[in-house]
Amino acid sequence: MIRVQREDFDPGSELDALTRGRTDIGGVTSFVGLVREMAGGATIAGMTLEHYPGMTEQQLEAIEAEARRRWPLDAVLIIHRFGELKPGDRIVLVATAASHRDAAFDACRFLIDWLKTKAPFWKLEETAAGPRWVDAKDSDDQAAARWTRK
Amino acid sequence: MIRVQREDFDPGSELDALTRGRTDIGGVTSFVGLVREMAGGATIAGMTLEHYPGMTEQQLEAIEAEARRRWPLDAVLIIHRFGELKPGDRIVLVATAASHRDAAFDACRFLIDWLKTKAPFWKLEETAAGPRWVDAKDSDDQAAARWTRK
Amino acid sequence: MKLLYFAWLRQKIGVAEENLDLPAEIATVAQLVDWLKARGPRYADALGNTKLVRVAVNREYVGYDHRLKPGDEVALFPPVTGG
Amino acid sequence: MKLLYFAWLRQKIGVAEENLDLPAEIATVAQLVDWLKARGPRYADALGNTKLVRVAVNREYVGYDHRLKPGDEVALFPPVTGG
Repeated sequence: MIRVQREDFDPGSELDALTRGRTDIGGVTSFVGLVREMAGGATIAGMTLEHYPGMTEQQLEAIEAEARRRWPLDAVLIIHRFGELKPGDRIVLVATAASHRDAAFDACRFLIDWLKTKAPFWKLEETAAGPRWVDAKDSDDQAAARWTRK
Repeated sequence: MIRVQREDFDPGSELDALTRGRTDIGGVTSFVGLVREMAGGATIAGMTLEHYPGMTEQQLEAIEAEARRRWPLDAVLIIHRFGELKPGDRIVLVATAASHRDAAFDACRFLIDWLKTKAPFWKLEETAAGPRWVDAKDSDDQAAARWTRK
Repeated sequence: MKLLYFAWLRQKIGVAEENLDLPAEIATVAQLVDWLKARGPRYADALGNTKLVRVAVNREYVGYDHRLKPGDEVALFPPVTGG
Repeated sequence: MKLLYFAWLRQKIGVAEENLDLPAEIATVAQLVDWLKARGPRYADALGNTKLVRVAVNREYVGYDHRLKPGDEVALFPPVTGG
């Protein structure tokens, strides 16, 4: 399941909902991404996350579908926020539930790696020197490339 | 921080506490292990987790310290339950917070892999054919061996 | 044709969205981008380095050789930075 | 010397904990395990396959060649299965 929203989310209740009433899930791996105050050598007062409504959801659904093709997953949840965020705010939650932990871990990392290079979001940071668009990172491209099938 | 306890825990409030008031954390990876109803080809009605009080805590602290030596981590939390558990119950929570997601993911997986082969816990499952001690898995030894330094 | 721009591409071009009538000879994304660059300095600046310009047609990523159809929604944007 | 047993090792031996006076010639973990196995069929059964017997002295894992000291807390248990 994927959600793109302006509002904050509660990781605890989201994770609870993923496994509630189920007895076939052996493990849940999750990742929560947060806004850091220090970024690229500057202190940021906040950021605005722009996205492409429609395409964002479509891309996240495609990424979820790809993860489900690659690993036997009992549940998948991706929540990604847009709009104005402050340091310490949650940006993204990715959670995967599976019978075995290897699948849950691999799929969770795959989802965040692919999301970072494929989901149409753009970060505009507010620094003391004014607003600045975040550059895409080579390290993110390399992280996503780990999952390219040969 | 490590905790060994009979009571259940609330992953949401535990994860919140890990990052509350902090603006230097970029990501939190967590793993929650749950009791599966189907295990080793049998349906289980429940399980009892035995442990070695004192040594368990000492081992978990050593595992946390090793993770902190290997990765730059802002926070580490390990909670492991003992006593009687039913299918669907939470067994363990491992969470790692770091500036960058690679450290958080690697450390979280290291912690659960090492914990499974080093922390003195033993599972006694209740099956229709009576109680049975869970055998250690080769796959867990192999998972832990991934992290052996050459 | 409906065109969408995002992030600094939107800021440089100065609009988020526009509907343009394309000349009939424009068949591919590459031809569209070249035609846009010739429309004025804002476009030329925004689209100058095509290594930094990603293209989606009808909300799917496409390459520069992708063939356009009437009614397509074409989006141009920088490499993404979410997550 | 204080001895602790866990899981199926505890069940097979029949006690969780005991204080035993060891003969003076027992210097290592390996010698202790051999001596225990000779104490009776329950011990022999529990400790028969030492591949399945882990040893901790004073709550730290040790090998079979580890030398024992008076006052040590020695724990014998199967491979762990937590997590």
